[in-house]
Amino acid sequence: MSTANQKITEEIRAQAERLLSSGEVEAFLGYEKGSLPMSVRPFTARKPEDAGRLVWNSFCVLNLANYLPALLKSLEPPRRPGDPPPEGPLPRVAVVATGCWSRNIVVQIRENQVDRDRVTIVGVPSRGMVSAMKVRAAVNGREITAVTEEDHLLLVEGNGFRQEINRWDVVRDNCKTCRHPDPVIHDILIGKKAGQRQVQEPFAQVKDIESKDSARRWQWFAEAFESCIRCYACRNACPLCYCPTCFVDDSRPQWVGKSTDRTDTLLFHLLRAYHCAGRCTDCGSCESACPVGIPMRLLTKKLNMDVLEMYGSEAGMSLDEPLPLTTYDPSDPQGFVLTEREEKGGTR
Amino acid sequence: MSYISKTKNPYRPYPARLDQIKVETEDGNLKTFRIVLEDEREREAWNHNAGQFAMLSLAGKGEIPIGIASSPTEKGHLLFTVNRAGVVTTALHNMREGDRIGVRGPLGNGFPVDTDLKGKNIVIIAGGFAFTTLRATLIYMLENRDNYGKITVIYGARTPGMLLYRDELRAWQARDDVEMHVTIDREAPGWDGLVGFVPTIAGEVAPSPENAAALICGPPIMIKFTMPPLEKVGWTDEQVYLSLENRMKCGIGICGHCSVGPVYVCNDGPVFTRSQVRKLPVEY
Amino acid sequence: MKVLKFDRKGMGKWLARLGEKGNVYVPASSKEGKTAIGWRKLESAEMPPVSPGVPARPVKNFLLPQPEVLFRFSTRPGKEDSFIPREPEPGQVDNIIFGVRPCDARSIMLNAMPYENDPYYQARMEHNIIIGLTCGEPCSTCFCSWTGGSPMGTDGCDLSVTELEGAFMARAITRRGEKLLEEAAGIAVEADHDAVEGLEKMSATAVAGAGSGTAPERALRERDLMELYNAPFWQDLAERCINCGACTFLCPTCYCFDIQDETLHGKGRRIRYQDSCMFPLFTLHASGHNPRGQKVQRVRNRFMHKLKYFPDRFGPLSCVGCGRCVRDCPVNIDIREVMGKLLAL
Amino acid sequence: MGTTSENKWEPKIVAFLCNWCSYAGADLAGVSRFQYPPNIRIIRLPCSGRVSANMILDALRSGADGVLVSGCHPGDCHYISGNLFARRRFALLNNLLEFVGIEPGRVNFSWVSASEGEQFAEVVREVTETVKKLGPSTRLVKNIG
Repeated sequence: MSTANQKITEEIRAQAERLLSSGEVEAFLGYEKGSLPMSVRPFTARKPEDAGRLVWNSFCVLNLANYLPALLKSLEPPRRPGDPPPEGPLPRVAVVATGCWSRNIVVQIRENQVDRDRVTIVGVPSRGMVSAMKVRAAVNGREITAVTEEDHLLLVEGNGFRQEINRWDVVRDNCKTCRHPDPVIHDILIGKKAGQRQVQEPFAQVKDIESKDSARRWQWFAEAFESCIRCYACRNACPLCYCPTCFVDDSRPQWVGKSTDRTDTLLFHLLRAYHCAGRCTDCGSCESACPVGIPMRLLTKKLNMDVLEMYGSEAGMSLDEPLPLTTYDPSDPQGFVLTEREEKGGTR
Repeated sequence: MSYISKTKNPYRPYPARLDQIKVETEDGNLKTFRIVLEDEREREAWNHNAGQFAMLSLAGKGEIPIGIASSPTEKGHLLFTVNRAGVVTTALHNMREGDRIGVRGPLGNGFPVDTDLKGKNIVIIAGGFAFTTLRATLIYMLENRDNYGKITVIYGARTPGMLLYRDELRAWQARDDVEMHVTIDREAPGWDGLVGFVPTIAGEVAPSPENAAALICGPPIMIKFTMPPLEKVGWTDEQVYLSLENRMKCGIGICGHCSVGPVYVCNDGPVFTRSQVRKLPVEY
Repeated sequence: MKVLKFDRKGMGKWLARLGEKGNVYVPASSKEGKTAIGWRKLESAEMPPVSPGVPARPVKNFLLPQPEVLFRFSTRPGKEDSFIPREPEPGQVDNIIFGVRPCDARSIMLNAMPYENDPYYQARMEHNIIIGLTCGEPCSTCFCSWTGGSPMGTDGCDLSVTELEGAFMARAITRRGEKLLEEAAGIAVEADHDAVEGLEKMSATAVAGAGSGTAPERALRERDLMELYNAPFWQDLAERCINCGACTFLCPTCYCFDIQDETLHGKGRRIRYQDSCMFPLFTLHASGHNPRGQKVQRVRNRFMHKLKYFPDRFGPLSCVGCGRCVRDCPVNIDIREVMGKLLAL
Repeated sequence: MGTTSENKWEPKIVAFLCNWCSYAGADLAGVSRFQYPPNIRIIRLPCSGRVSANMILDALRSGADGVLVSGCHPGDCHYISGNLFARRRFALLNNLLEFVGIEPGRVNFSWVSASEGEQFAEVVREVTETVKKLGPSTRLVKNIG
């Protein structure tokens, strides 16, 4: 048994019980045990006695910030458009948040989807979450019946086999390249801060693709995204996707066809990723939710890299800075503009 | 896959011409389209029940389910009164006489005019542009007048200019074998008929439930408020027929869009008795 | 009943020979690269590696392809042929699909119930030949016996193959299946008495095992619809659901579709493609009214359709217990728990 | 493919021009009789800030062999900063498209003012030349058979 996770679980439970019984929050967003090995379920505790159901382990891969805007809204008294805002403080919610999730909450606050005063952020420095897909690959696709987690090992059991896996080997790629495992904002901190992590080459995967020529990149893109079933799990698992009508559902005009036609599938992924530009924290929720293993994170990662290089910004690092695409700098790079190319005497 | 043509393909629209387009209401949002199937054999073979609908099909825009406003007794053409709301209806409104569309149908069950309703006193209650399939029903009944007892019509719209089929309303009002109660929501200059919401008028008319059936089409809110005055004078759910409108795609009970519980509105309906509807989840 | 016995190599040879009769498809494992439908075309005379449990994607992708072209037409206004629908050209080649698990094969028959009068589905049934592969080792997410199936089931199969002590036993279920077995002349031998007995014993145990699951469809059918509809746990389930359509697209028995026109440069086609009742758009009226506008309504509809509405209409559950939705749901919504809750109500 | 048919191929280029600068620049190029290739199909928009990724991708999806987006020079925007916001979006989109293998030169951006008729013609010449060299667009083009 992982002592680290056990300690965190206990503290989460204690905090949930305290917050719920004191009435400080109406609901506590965390995880509970799932029905399969390597599965947990997002769980909203609403009564102090629910607190005992909360758990924490390396399979908490779905970003809980995803639920926050809707949960907050559901606790408001119903009102019609044009009605005055309700008087007095509105019910509050507590949410468990790692580094990237807390940054998503920052983005949601900046985008007026979440009211800071209504959220109690229970920060948990992340040790990196494990990819179930990697674990399955590590045991050659054999059926897994149980997985026990120790601090640095996973014990995987199946029909007629038992295997130890080094935990870090199966940690998700986004977690491996994460530089901010600690929550950037929190009201309660569970465990010790890990500090900023040094990552040799956070954008190695992106640069690997960039080393290919255009035709090969296209081939990579078309093949990697071919098996998409258009279930939109990536979109719906994303805390940034809260538009009432997604561009996919627009019918006047219809931007993207809805079948698994290749062009339409690729367009969907391009536009979905592009909508996350300057907002994505590389939490990996999209990729973890994908039932067919599409590496859509690489698109957002590429955008993150460009945003960092060109505008010096990482999403959700501060409540005070505007999001990079809601602002500009007169001296922003524009070498891509034909009339501004250096050989034409333009400025970069 | 040669087989497809071997059997009748229920997805295949019949090519048809927009024969005549008439603006029905003062806001211009409702037009009645007279449509003629291009193929003579298809035209002659066409046979529908009052209360059925058809899929109108526009090249590149898609299909929409629209109630058939013409009576089965009006031969040679079909009438559809269409409200401009979405992509397809807007495109249809922009079409001109002589343009080609597709028609797929007839679909659904329709009102049981030749079975359960035969020999009964009939009360038709309609609000706004939901009058379309009831127009078909009324004309059918008037054409087969001996099959029915007393026929009462209660029809209302927001303003006089929003009433559908105004010439026909006048003609029916002049007849003595149908009792017409045409109403508008609020007083309007030049209007000397009834004023008041449909439920209010229904309460005032208080049709007798004896050996009678009521066919009600209109916005959900109208249906909701029309029931209490009817119940007050003894109407039961079995006597009341409603026509549901859900989003539909295939129209033949497969695609799932219009499903309400175990029922497919397109195939099992759109006409249900109120007692049938009560057994369903409120997902319509 | 004739049973043929293949060794692994012979199986590969036979499949290669079938490749001359049609396109042979086998489940694509993740290492073999991904394909749009989750199955790959067999190109060599190899018996494909078969992993336990169901392939990642259901066999329905062959019967309800994305997209299915219903018609083609011209959109040039004024032209004589503008919008005269033309049905797609007949396809000549059959698909022979190998490695279809009993649950998936059964889904073809279940879906054929609503699609009884659908010429496109019926044609796909005609042109897709199913070689079933029984399950010696069911997975922990499998529950076919709960839903009226069996790990040895042959519903929906033209041929059924069972792996038994390192050999493959194939028996024909339909005339089409018999024809395919004729191609095994010189490759396979007729199974001896012991082998046939072993196969029968396996089937018998599987059926006995299936009996222990009881048939929940009967129990659910006897229950009042509104009682199940108003069950209190739907809200809890919906709270966690992220409303994606992974379950429906991976489900072999989710058969809903949407129809749309696509046009480009004067050409048009009317297509249908798999749709999901989990999406709010599924039921949205043009007026803006949405009968299943809330997530809880959509979550409930999916399960109620499988476990109550469909059985009320057609008899069996619209679930074959393949476990894909259990395995791949991002938030671990488990239909087995839902069934348990509905049955215990 | 024979050389004759290749020679006949002329690229179709969709140009999204802002109303105040680039469209006026195109207009000036016209009235000043500056020659430029007839391959562009102009779509006029109020501002380059109005050009969304959807539009650019929709042009590619519909089979445009090239796309040109042109707005006012930074600092000259009729709406003060529309093009400065747009510049960030275009830079990211441009990179993203190249990242997934859309050939550099399919999608182009320029700043052309109302008085730069000659520059506009020059930009169109350059874009047409680039797209001609790339050949017909195939990636991201929708095919409905």
